[in-house]
Parts: sequence; C-alpha cells; structure tokens
Amino acid sequence: MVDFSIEPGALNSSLAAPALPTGQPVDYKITARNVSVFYGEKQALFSVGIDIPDRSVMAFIGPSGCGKSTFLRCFNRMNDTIASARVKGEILVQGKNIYGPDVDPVQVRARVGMVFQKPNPFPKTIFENVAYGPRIHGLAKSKGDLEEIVVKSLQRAGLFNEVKDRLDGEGTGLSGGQQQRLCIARAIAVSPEVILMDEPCSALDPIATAKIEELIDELRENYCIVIVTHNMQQAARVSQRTAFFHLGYLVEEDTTDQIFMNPKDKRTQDYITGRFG
Amino acid sequence: MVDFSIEPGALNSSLAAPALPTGQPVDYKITARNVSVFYGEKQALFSVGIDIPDRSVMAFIGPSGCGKSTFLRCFNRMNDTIASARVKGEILVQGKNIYGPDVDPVQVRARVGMVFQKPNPFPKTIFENVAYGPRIHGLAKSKGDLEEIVVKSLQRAGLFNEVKDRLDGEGTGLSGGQQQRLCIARAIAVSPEVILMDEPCSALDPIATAKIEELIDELRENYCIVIVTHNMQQAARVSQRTAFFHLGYLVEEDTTDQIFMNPKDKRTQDYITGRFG
Amino acid sequence: MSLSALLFCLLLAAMVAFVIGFWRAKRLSPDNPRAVHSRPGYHGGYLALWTALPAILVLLVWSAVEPRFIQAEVESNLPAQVLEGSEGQIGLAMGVVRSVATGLERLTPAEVAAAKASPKEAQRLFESKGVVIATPPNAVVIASAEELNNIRHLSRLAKTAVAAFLAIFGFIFAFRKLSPNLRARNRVEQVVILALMAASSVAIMTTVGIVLSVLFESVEFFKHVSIIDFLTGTIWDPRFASAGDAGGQGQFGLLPLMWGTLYISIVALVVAVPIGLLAAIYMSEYAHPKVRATVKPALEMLAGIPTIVYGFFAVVTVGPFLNFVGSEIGLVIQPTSVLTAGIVMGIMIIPFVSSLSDDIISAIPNALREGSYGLGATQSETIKRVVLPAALPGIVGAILLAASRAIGETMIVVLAAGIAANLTLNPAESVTTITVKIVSQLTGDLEFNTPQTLVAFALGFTLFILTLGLNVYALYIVRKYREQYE
Amino acid sequence: RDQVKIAGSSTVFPYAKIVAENFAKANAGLKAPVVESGGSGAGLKQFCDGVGEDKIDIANSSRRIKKGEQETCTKNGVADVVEVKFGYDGIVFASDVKGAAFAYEAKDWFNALAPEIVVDGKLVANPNKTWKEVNAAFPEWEVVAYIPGEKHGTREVFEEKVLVAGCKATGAEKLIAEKLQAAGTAEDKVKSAAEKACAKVRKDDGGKHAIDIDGDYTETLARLQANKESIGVFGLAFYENNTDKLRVATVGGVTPSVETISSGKYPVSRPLFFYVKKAHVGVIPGLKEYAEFFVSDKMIGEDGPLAQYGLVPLPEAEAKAVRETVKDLKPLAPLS
Amino acid sequence: MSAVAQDSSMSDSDAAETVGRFDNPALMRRRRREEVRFQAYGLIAIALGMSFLVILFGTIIRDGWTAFFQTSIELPIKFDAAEIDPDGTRNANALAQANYQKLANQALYGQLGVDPSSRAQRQAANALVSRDVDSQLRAMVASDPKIIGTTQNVWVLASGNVDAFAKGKIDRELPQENRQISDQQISWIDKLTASGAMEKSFNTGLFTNTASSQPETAGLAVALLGSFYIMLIVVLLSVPLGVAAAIYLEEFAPRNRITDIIEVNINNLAAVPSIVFGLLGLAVFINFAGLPRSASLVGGLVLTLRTLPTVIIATRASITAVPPSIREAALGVGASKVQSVFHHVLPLSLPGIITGTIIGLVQAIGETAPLLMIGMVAFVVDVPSSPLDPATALPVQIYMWATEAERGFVEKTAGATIVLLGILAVMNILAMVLRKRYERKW
Ligand SMILES: Nc1ncnc2c1ncn2[C@@H]1O[C@H](COP(=O)(O)OP(=O)(O)OP(=O)(O)O)[C@@H](O)[C@H]1O
Ligand SMILES: Nc1ncnc2c1ncn2[C@@H]1O[C@H](COP(=O)(O)OP(=O)(O)OP(=O)(O)O)[C@@H](O)[C@H]1O
Ligand SMILES: [Mg+2]
Ligand SMILES: [Mg+2]
Repeated sequence: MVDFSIEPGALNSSLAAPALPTGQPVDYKITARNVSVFYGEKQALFSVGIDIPDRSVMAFIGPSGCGKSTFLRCFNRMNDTIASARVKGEILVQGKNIYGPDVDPVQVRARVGMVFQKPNPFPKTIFENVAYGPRIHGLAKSKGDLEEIVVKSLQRAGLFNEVKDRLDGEGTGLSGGQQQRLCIARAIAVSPEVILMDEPCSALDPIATAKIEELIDELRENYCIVIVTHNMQQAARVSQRTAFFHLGYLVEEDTTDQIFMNPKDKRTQDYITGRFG
Repeated sequence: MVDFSIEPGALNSSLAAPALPTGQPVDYKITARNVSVFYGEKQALFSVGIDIPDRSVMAFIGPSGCGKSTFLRCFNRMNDTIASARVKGEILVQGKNIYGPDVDPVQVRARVGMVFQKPNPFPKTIFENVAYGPRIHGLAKSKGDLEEIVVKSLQRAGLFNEVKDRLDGEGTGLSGGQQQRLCIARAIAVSPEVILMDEPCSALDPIATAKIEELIDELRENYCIVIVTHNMQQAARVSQRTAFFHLGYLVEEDTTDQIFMNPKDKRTQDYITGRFG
Repeated sequence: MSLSALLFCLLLAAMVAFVIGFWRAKRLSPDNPRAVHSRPGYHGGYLALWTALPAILVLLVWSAVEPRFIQAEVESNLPAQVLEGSEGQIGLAMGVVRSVATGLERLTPAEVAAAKASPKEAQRLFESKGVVIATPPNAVVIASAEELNNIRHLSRLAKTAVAAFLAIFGFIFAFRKLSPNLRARNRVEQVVILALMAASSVAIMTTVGIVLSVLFESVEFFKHVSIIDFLTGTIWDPRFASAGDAGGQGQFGLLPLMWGTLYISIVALVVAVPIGLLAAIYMSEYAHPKVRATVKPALEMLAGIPTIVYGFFAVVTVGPFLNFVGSEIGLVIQPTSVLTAGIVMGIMIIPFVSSLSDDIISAIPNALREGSYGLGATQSETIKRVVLPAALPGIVGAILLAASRAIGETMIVVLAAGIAANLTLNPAESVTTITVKIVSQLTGDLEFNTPQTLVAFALGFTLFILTLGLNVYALYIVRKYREQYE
Repeated sequence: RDQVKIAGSSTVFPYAKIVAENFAKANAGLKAPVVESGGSGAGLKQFCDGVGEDKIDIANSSRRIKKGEQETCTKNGVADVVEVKFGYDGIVFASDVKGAAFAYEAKDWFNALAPEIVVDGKLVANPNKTWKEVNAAFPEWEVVAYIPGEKHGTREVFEEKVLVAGCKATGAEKLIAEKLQAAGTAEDKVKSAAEKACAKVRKDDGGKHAIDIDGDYTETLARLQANKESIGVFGLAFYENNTDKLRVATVGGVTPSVETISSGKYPVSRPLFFYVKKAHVGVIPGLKEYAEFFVSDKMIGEDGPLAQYGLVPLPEAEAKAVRETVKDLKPLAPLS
Repeated sequence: MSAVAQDSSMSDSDAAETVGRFDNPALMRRRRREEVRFQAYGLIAIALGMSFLVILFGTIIRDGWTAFFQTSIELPIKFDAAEIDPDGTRNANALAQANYQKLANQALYGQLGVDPSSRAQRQAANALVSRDVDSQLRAMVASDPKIIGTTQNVWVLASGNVDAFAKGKIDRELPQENRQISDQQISWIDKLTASGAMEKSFNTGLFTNTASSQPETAGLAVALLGSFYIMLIVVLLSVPLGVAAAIYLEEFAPRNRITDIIEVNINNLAAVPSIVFGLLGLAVFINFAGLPRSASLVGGLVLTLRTLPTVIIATRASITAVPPSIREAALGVGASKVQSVFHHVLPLSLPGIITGTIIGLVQAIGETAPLLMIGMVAFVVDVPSSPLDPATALPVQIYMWATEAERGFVEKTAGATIVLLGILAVMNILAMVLRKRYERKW
C-alpha cells in the first residue's frame, strides 16, 4: 500500500499556515461549552467545548462519522431542522448564546452561513440560486446591485467564467464540482460573519480547490471560518487552528502547527500519520 | 498562497504505481471511439477516444466541469437516463459496442458497476442497500449466502465495523462519508467486471480513503477500474494509466508515470503543477 | 358605509400603511440594511396588519351580532298581538318589515309621504321599485320599517367610526414600534402561521360539525332501536310504516350494509389500484412526456363524470355485459351485482390513484434511480424495489383517497348494485351500501320522524366511525413502511 | 323573500314544475316559485320545521301527511296547514313494448311475489319461478318484477291495493290470521298484523324475483330494457310518455288510462297532495295566488297541462271542494 | 451456471469464475421478460383506462350530440290586430295578455290544411309546436309593436315529441298506439320537411334557456351560472385553505398525537359520504348561519368543505416529496422557515397541488347528493343574479333531466353531460398547462 502520510516534520516547510499572533488578547467569535448532540437515543457528540477566534480559520478533522458535521451544524442551529436531533449545552456567537430562549435561529443563520457537505443547489437558475440570499436579506438596492453581488460571488467562488453565458440555466444541471462552487457562491453572497464549510472542496479539482482556498484566505481577513476537511494538507494550508474529533469526542484542539507537528494525544498522532484504525 | 503542487520529479519515489508491463499484447477491456456527448444543444464532450486495458486502473483527471463524469457515465450507458443527453460515437466493452442496437443497457450496467459522485443510498436499511444488487442478479443462493456477501462487501468498503450493530438502520441516516462507502459496498457487492468510480473518496477521511485505495488495488487483480479523481496524489497512487480532460477534450492519455513526470501537452503540465486557470 | 365598502377601505388603508412602513423601514438604516432586523417589506406588512386586522376582526364580529341586536330592538316595538305569536311568526313579521324598509329606502321623499298615506299605494310603489310584498303595509309596519332604517343607519355610522378608530390607533401603535430592532418578520410570520393553523382547523371544525349534525338524530334513533341490535343485526328490513300503522318498525341490522360497503369498495379498489398505479408508473417512468401530458388529464376526466351517468352506464351497458359474459361461462351474474358496481366505481376512481401517484413518483429524486441502474437493475426492478417503496406514503395516501371516495359513493351503487341488503359472499349477487341507505332514507316519501328516516343519521355516524378506524390503521401502516430519502 | 319556495315529493315535482312555469307567465309581477324535489318525507320535514322567511311555504306530497308529522308541525309552530289534494296518480304495470301481454288480477301478483302462498288450502313457500306457473295464461318468463323501493310512497299503494288485495282474494289472509292467532297474537291486532304479513315480498333466490327500485321510473325503464323479460311498476304519466317503449298490462281486465282511473274502474291509484303554510300567506308574495292557480281549472282541469302530462284529474265535485278550501285557506283538522 | 448457450457476445467468459455470473441467460431472459411484462402491464393499464374513457364518452356523445340541434317549423304568422290588441291602444299589458298560441295554431292549420272544426285534428296539429311559442311571439310583439297587423314568417320551436321524432328517437315503424306521434302527425311532419318549413338548427337555447317542463325549451342557463358560482367559491376557498392547512401540518405543526389526529381526521373527511356534507351544510349554513336555501353560495361552501380534504391530502403528499436538502439550503442562507416554505417548497410542490386541486374540483363539479340536502335540486326559472339567489348546478340538472319522463329529456341529459365534460376538459387543459410550467426533476 502506498504511504500517503505526511511526516510531521515536513509540515513546517511546505505548509505555511501562519499561527495566531500570541500575546494579543484573543477575541473569540464562537465559544461552545459542553455541547452534546443526540440523534434520537443515539449520542453523536459528547460534551464538546471549543473557542473559535474571529478573523481566523478553524479546521475540524477526524475520521468519517466522528461528528464533525454534527458539531458544525450546531453553530447555526441547523440541527433544529432534523426532528430527531437534540442539542445540549451552550454555544455563544459573539458572546450571545444562540440556543438561548429569545434567539431567532433565522437570524443566527443569516449571520452564520453554511456550505453543506452534499451540494444542494435550488432547482432554479444559477442566477436565482445566488441572488436568493441577498434578496431575502435586502442586500441589494437595485437590480444592478444584485447582479453585481451575484457576479462577484460567482467570481470569488471561481465559477463565473464557466457559467457566465448561462446564468439563467438550471443550477441542478451543473457538474458536481460546479454545484459545490455554486453553493459556496450562494453562501458568501450574503456575506455572513461566520462561514461554516462542510468539506467544501471534496468535489473540486485542485485548481478550483486552490481558488476556494484563496477565497478562504481572503475571507479570513474579515470573517471567522470553520471548515471540515478530510484533506490534511488542506487543513494545514488554510487553517490557523485545528480540532481533531474522534467517535464524538473532541480529542485535541490547538494551533494547526501544534496539531500537525506536535500532537499531544496518541490518537491524533495516529490519525495524522495515517496509522489509524 | 500555499503551493500544493506535486513536483513531477517527486512522484517517482513517493508514488509506486506499477506501470503496465510492456511487450505483452495488451488486452483492452474498454475502447472508446469518437465519443461526443451533448446535453441538449450544448456539447460537453468532443470526439474522445480511449483504450482502457483490463485488470488495471485508469484515472480521469481534469478541472471541474471538463466532462470526466460525463465520459465515465458513457461506459455503462448511464447517460441514457438523462433525457437531454445524447451520445455519439462507439464504446466497445469487451469488443462489443455497448451503444449497438441490440444491446441491453441493463446488462451493460450489471457488468459495469458505478459509484456516483454524490452518495445516493436507497431509503432502505443498510443491509438492504447492499443486498439489493445481489438479489436482483440472483447472486445468493440462500439467506446465509446473501448475508455473507453483504458483510464481505461492507468489510471491503471499510464500513462494516461502524455499522455492524445497526445493519437494519436507515442507509440515509449515515454520515456523508459513511454513505459514500455504503455506495461503494453496494457497487462491489455484485462484483461487476468494470467498476466506474466518480470521486469515490471525495467525502472520505484519509483512513477511509486508504481503505478504499487498498480495495481498488485489490480489485485491480481481476477487474478493470476507471476512477475520476481530483486528488492528483490519489491518481498517482492507484492508477496505472491517467487521462487528462480539459473543456470536453481528452488532452492526453498515457501511463500515469508519463503523465505526471513527462506530460506532453502544455495544458496537462500546467494542470498537474497547479499553474492552471 | 356598507360592510363591503368598509372592508374595501380597510384594505386600502392597509396598502397605504404597507407603503408607509416600507419607506419608514428603508430610512431606518439606509446604508446598512443588516442593522435592521427585518426587511422593509416585513415592516410594511407589520404596519398593514396592525392597521387592518383588528378593525376587520371587530367588524366581522359586529356584523355577525348586529342583525340579532337590531332585530331585538325593532321587535320590541312591534304591536303586542304580533309579539304574542311564536318566534317564527315574529320572524315573518320582521321579514315584512325588512322588505318594507328596503322599499322605503328606494323611494323619494315625496313617494314616502304617499306611501305612508295609503297602504295600497305603498304596495304599488314598492312593486314599481322591485320590492314585492304580499299585503299592503299598514302604518305600524311602516313605522317599524322606518325605525329599522334608523337603527341600521346608526349602526353603520358607529361601525365606521369604530373601524376608523381601530385602524388609526393600530397604525399609530405599530408605527411607533418601528425600529431597527423590531422583529417585524417574526411578527408577520407568526400571523402567517396562525393563519395556516386556522386553515387546518377548518378541517377539524368540519368534523365537529358533521358529528354534531348527525349526533342528535342518531341518539334519537337509538332511543327506538337498541344499539346492539343495530350493530350486530344481520337483517336489514326497516319496514315502511304501512297504511295508518305508525308502529311499523323493522329490523335495522347494520352488518349487511357494512359488508356491502366494504365488498364493493374492495372490488372497486381491485379494479382501480392496479390500473391506476400501473398507469401512473407507465406515465411517469416510461411514457414520452407528450403521452403523459395527454393521458393524465384524460384519465382525470373519469373522476368528473357525474355519478348518475356512471350509474346508467352500469345499468345499461356493464350489467347486461357481465350478465352475458357470465352466461357464456356458465355463471349467473345478476345485472345488478357487486361486480357491476365495483367495476364501474373502480373506473371512476382510477384517476385518484393514477394522477396523485404519478406526481409522487415523479418527485422521487433521480439519484435514487441512477443508483439502482448503476447496479444493473432493469427499469422495472428499479421501479418496483426502489422508486415505489420510496413513494409509498404518498401512494398509500392516494389509494386511501380513492378508497374513501369509493366508500362514500352513492349513485353508482343505487343503480348498479341494487338496494337489497344482502349478506352474501357471491360477487354476482346484489348488495347495498350504507350510503345508499342514507340517501334513500333521507329522500324518500317516508314519514320523517320515525326510526326509518332517523336511521340515516345513525348510519352516517357509523360510517364515520368505520372509516375513522380504517384511516387509523392506514396511518399506522404508512408510519411503519415510510422511507425518507436523502 | 319575493318568491314562493316549495319542496317535497318527486312524484308531484313534474306537476309542480308545470304549474310554476305557467304561474310565472300568467303573473307578470311575480317570480316563478322554486320547486325542490327530495321526497315527501324530506319536504314535510322542512315544511314542519317552523315558520319564518327561511322556511319553505309549500310541501308537495304523494301521500297524506301523517299524524306524527302533523304533531311535529304543530309543535314547531306550524299550526295551520292547508291540505290540497289536486289529483290522482295511476300506477301501472308494464313490460317491454315487444314483450308479451299481461292481464293481471291482484291474486296473480300475490302468487308471484308473496313469500308464502296458498296451495291446496295450505300455506307453503312460494314455489312459482315463472309467470306461467303463476297463471297458465302468462308467458314462460321468469318472475322478475321491478317494484318501487320502500322509500317510495308508491310501494305503500302497491302493497295495499295489489298484494293485500291478492292476499285476501286467494284466502291467504285467513290462513295467516289463523296462524297468528295460534301463535298467541292478541285478538285486536291480528287483522293488522295479518295485513302486514300479506304485504311482505319474497326474498328467495337471492331476491331476484322482486327487485326494489329506489330511483325513479327512468331507472326502472333502464332495467326493463336491460332485461326484456321482466315487469316494472310505473306511474301512469311516465307510461304515457313512453308508450313506444312500454307495453302496459291490464288489472282486473281494465286498461289504465286517465278515464278508467278517474272513474274508479282501474283500482291502483293514489291521491297527490300539497300542503300550504297558512302563516306565510300574506307575507310571502304570490303564495296564495300560486295555490289558487294550481287548483284552477286551467291547470288541473281535464284539458289542462297537468292532465296532458298524465295527472288523473279530480272528479268535478272534489275539485270544487278543493278550490273552496284553498280560497278560504281552511286548515287541516288534527288527524286521528 | 447453466449450460444454455450464451445469448450475448458480451459474455465472453474470459474472466471465468466470478465474472461470468451475469451471463446466466435464464435469469437474464427472465428479467428481460419481466421488464417487458411490466411495461406491458403499464400500457395495458393505460389502454384500459383510455378505453373506458372512450366508451363512456362515446356513449354519451352518441346519445347527446343531437341535443345541440333543435327542430323548428317555419310558419307564416298573421299578427292579427283584432286578436292581439282589440282595443288598439298598444298598451303593453294588453299586448302581454293576448293569446299568441292561437296565432301560431291558426298559421299551422293553414299550413297543413287542418280542418279547424275537428277537435281531434286541431289537437293533433297543436301538439306539433312547442307550448312555448306564445312567449316567443309575445317577445316579438313587445320588441316591435309595428308588426301587429302584418304577416311574418317565423321559425317556431317544434314540440319535444316532434323533435325526438325528427331525430329518429321515436320509431316510425311502431304501431301508432305505441307512439307519441300519430300517423296523421307523421304525414304532416313529412309534408313540412319536404317543403323546407321544418329544419334542424343549432340549439342556442340549450345554453340560454332556464329550467322548463318541456324538453324543447329546457336549458342550462341557471345550472351553468350556478355551477360557475359554486366553482368560483370552491376555488377561492378550498385551494388557499387546503394548501395552507397542508403547509401547516407538513411543515410547522409539531409531530405529536394532535397532528396525528388531525391527519387521520382529514383522511377520514375524504371518506365521509357527500350527502353527509349536505346534512352539515343544512345544519350549519342554512339553519345556523341563516343563509338562504337553494343558493349557490351554500352549495359552494358545502362543496368547499367536501373538496378540502382532497386538496390537503394531495398537497401534503407533494410537499413531503420535496427533498429536505432544499429546505436546508434555504435555511442555510438565512431564510426563515416561512420563507423557505413559500420560496422553495411550495413552488416545487405546485404540480402535485394542481393535480389535487383539479381532482377535487372535478369531483366537486360532478357532485349532486349534498346539493339535494341544501335545496339545489330544484326547479329554478329565474337566472340567479348573485350567489345568494336560488340556482341549480350542472350535475343536478343532469340528474333531474335523467329522471324526466319525456323522451326529449333523454338526449338533453346526454347533451348536458357533454357540456359538463367540455368544462372538465377545459379545466384539465388549464391544469396541464400549469403543471407543465412548474414541473421539475431533481
Ligand atoms: N440524521 C441523522 N440521524 C441519525 N444519526 C445520524 C444522523 N446524522 C448523522 N448521524 C450519525 O451521527 C454520527 C456523526 O455524524 P456526522 O455526520 O457528524 O459525521 P462526520 O464527522 O461529518 O462524518 P463524515 O466525514 O463522514 O461526513 C455518525 O455516526 C452518523 O451516523
Ligand atoms: N444534466 C446536465 N444537463 C446539462 N449540462 C450538464 C449536465 N450534466 C453536466 N453538464 C455539463 O456538462 C459539462 C461536463 O460535466 P461533467 O459532470 O462531466 O463534469 P466533471 O468533469 O465531472 O466535473 P466535476 O469534477 O465538477 O464533477 C459541464 O459543463 C456541466 O455543466
Ligand atoms: Mg460530515
Ligand atoms: Mg463530476
């Protein structure tokens, strides 16, 4: 079997993820405390706590089925939509518990955007797919404005050139990777404060992936980004901090450098060196 | 921006994909001639021709939307199911044109299995998902037989341990990666002659990916495998031959070593070195 | 102003309020739309709702209560000998007063004077204005009518004032609340959801209404006939109360009717479900879109042919045909039989199965089909093993609807299955159903307050319970086999 | 309300329609009444529901109002009801026009349809399967008779004037009465109980000999045409409009017609009524006018459109009395 | 593996043991047969359904197409001033009271050479023209009093029996006593036909006339208008209410006992026989709310309640069919639940909603029984000017005509059914167009 692991030492040179500047008072955008999630009887997440700083990228890694998506979906109360799912604990976004009683989940979701694991474009035109968010949030003053937002979002998601002459074609008629980029464009079109991305690049080729990573890098300047990925290199490339999940537990969370070069937990180490399972 | 390209030179050492033995008379499993595909008016594939040897892995790479999935779906006449799609040209599987007039697409698909880009488990139990194929093809003589096939397929797809105590749970209740592995298990359960995989690992974590790659390696002994991937390392690791597509054209097709180390076309070179677009 | 004019004005006011709210919200934070919780449209909606909704509600209640109030007021001034009469008689008198009042309003002042002077002249004048009354109105009636007009006038004024007040107050109240933090969207959506809820409560109220409208008479019936005999009796023979003989009571055994109902419905479903379902499958999975586009609505026409036409079709065509077929193969098939009724009814309910199932099958995502094709399944295998199971809940719903229609159908059964209540297993014999008996007991020449007619209500009630049981069972089945895709 | 509202018997309905239509033509200022058809019972039920603008003014009925119904009426404040008998409806037996001729006596019907008949002085289960067995003069048709369903007023007349009469004629009634007496039925009830038993209709052979029809005569006609060797019961008016399809049978040697019925020669007929709510007269425009118009000679007279349609007119004396009743709005005395 | 020859060259059993299993020709043949059979079943089902439709339509049209034509007789009518307006005042009232029937009859006697002294002959001749001829002539005079004193050629309606005879519905070969038309009359009819004074023309009266006791003047105007009002009310009420209820139950209501009860309850309502809805309407709308009897408003309300369950059930079924990922996508960009439903779910389920609505409407437009209870099975002469006036409905008219004794009504019944089917066809075509616009696969 081919060895595809990344030597911890190699990371330093090839992956230039800048660590957070230390010494500064950290400004946490998201704080999760004691979050447990149940699907019916089955517990999928066990008492997870995490702090996610603003203007940075946090990567969630871990084997399939370990609860990354589940946890991610807690940040914008997306789990509310699954009838069997129950969330315990509290999650503060900008200091406010989004599971509090007087919180409007809709507003949470407007502020915390999401790109889903399976691309799910609306069965509408490409233009309408992207324009939908800005429309309902009233982000465009005029038709020209709206068009500008759509074009810009598509450009940033690296899709514009491919679809520019068929903006009124069906969004569902795109290729898998195009659909995923369309969903990304749709999410950033409303410029949320936090962007949750559930394996945004899994359907993308390297060039498109590079574009998305570039975008993430760019967005990081202003937003807080949480990304789930299976691609360790990607995690290393784009994130400042990384959290490793296993079987529903948050095993370790630290700066990306630390996690990849100096993991404290045996399981983390095993996972990133591919010696797992 | 982080550089994630693979240096052509580096491949030789880290990627141990064995090239086809030369000098032997090559036994082509699939031969495509002049294949063009149209979606309605729009042409998505332009006169592509290719030969795919038996007992080997062929990788399709190329930027998103270049027609990889489209071409792959020609091999088992999956494009028949899209009303607007039209295929021209001929594709021979085992010397017989599967687009010939007297060919039963059903039989083609039984011999040419497929794993789709988006996981699409049936809304049935996990067991039923895998047992479906063997059932309709009458591959199991008894209930015991069937169970054996299911378990074995799940094991080979690396999913069995995770789901062994809930085989009668819904297939749609699995995580994204689990669903994808379920689909792989489902496809190999009928042991087709050719297996087409459209980004089978895009939703998988490295360990699961490794398992699948191992599986591909193992299957190669007896089957012909065509895989679409965005992960160049993966292509390098698992395939013997690689085809590079761009904008609906087959740009270059050769042994994987050749493609990655010595690409003839400028576009191929640009793509694999990440200098594209 | 009249009620409709008032409502129209309120709607206008709501529109104005909407526009004002919209513009106001835009001003709240012109540069950063995110600083405002809700879109301007919602603010507009909020304002519009506050402006119009309370006023409309009050108006509706007022208008519902008003006639009774006015009636009481005018009634109290009617002459004593009228007031001594029964409620109905007072009502009749009021009817005359109302007609005269309408007439008076259409007259010119000069004519009014003339009318007051002479009752005969009044009648003639009214008739010339399109208000026909039976007898010349006397002075008392005209006085009452004038009073009625006065009160109505007053009430109308008051109504207008109240509505205007509420609209203005509501507008001001809501307008002062407009602010970036106002959760206008949530408020408006709450109203929307409330409205949705109210809509679904219509169904509940219908049920309550039905139960209430058959309950009392059913109870009355069970005073005559024991409920046990009714439920367990195997003979249906409610004798016609024969000449001058009031005690003509018969046997009210439900079982033959219930059996007939179920038997015919089952035969109908045996005809309709395979045909409908297979047609739906063919249309949605195999047929060319053009074929589908014509076949589907064509089949739907089957549901709209009046049932009496089906009934005569059964009597004139299907019955004799079956009889003929039966005699060819050595069976005695009566011209009116379970088979005749079942087959014709089955034809009628085909579209319930075919059209609804077709929609539901078409809605199953293609990815599922592809998954199955990819494994080498034939199209029919895919349909049978993947598509249909996924579509099952919807299909069961469609079949249930068809079954419901079959159980509730009357005209076809009257003509095609007969009205003789038999307890038989032989589909070639005639039976009858609960609905037939409901209709015939309700519409016949029978004396109306005897058990013979009251039983119709008891039957309606029983059928209600029967179908309720079936539906509970069906729900249970659907829950059990439900498959959720994606 | 400026329009008379009428409901009730479907037998009276066609007559009421003709009157309503002509009433509107004859009275320019008045609207044509709205006539509903839904059965005598249903009509009387609405009629007795009370007085008031929202209640109907006239109930059509193919039978006399019953005591219980009158009581309900009174209880609901419908105290004064004017009963108007405006004619007779003949009831005829007919088969397909190309079929055989029948000349019935009442006893033939009894022997064909009763569950038990007299054979050799004893009551036995009805053995007759064909008409020929009933009466040697009849053709060898299976006994299949479409008789009015129990919801029809016609059924009552059929039972009373045909079956019970036949029962008496064959002597079955006596045997039944004896049997009842032996079974311990009280002396005073024997007669009515025996009559009731006489009116029973056989149900053997899956009920194919006597088939109840709940629908209208069109249904009976349709069935007759589907099974040409059968007999149906019709109203005279219906028969007269369909002489090209139906062949009428004689009863007691008399052919049914307007003349034979009004003269009383043909035995099977029944009176038709309508009831007027007196409290509404003077309130609902046109009510009294309508009632008077209905019973005028122009309508129910021998040359009037109703007779043309098939109504058997009242004898002159009766007609005169009825006109009096309507004119004076003489209420119906409480029934006993 | 069976030894039967392999039927496909694809099955080169190069890759022996494991791979060759698909070439089990017996199984493959069976599956292929299965496929063919299954498709055939589908085709047969459609063929059956369509042939039922064709048979039904065929019989209806065969019986009913003649209803669209009507026999008229041309008579030279002398508008005798002495007869119409003996006083010469041209007073409208006097003109209205004149005996116009007599004018027509006299013209007829002249035309046919009838001996006016024979009562039997006169009656036989009178029976040729419709009794409605007086209204026709009266209307002519009223609109143009100048024709008094002139002789005009007027096409008057033939009586129902003559019409039926002319259309071959009464058999000429029957013995005279079994016919509604005597030999004498037949000879007259032949004579009129030969001279071109008797012709069939399109029957506009079928649409413009109101109820009548004579087949030749009976028309559908009241019924059409009544049905129109009813349908309008049903569409305006049952569609919004039904869709709203379905949305609430499917998307907003918590999943618990209560929603289960509501669900069962709605399914159950669909099974309640329609006459019971009539009872409900009688109790609630007429007795309690005090709405007038026989009014199309009440009919519309009752049928709304009747249609509601159908619309709700169909809508719910199609709402469930919308994949959850679409809802997630909408929520994910910050749409509220209400927005996600109204912007995405509802448009996607429109085809199903349209189907449900159409089936519900189609059912409602053919419903008779509940209307019986609320007084709409009635003889209504005046055209309703609002939904509060007495009216009937198309199926009711069909029902009433079906039970008429006169021969002329048989074809009228079928003719009215054709009209109803025409309306259904229009509704269905509309639905088809709408459905096509909103149908999507994903
Ligand atoms: N809707 C659901 N109902 C029941 N169980 C669920 C549901 N969604 C997820 N699970 C289970 O919860 C666990 C965590 O799932 P989750 O989707 O969070 O995994 P993940 O880390 O995102 O995996 P992947 O990388 O494969 O997407 C898994 O065991 C999964 O089977
Ligand atoms: N059903 C369809 N209808 C119309 N156009 C389509 C359809 N499917 C794919 N296309 C178009 O055909 C082209 C090739 O698509 P294809 O799915 O083969 O791309 P791909 O190489 O698989 O891309 P990816 O890596 O993103 O999956 C794209 O431009 C795509 O938009
Ligand atoms: Mg996941
Ligand atoms: Mg693809």
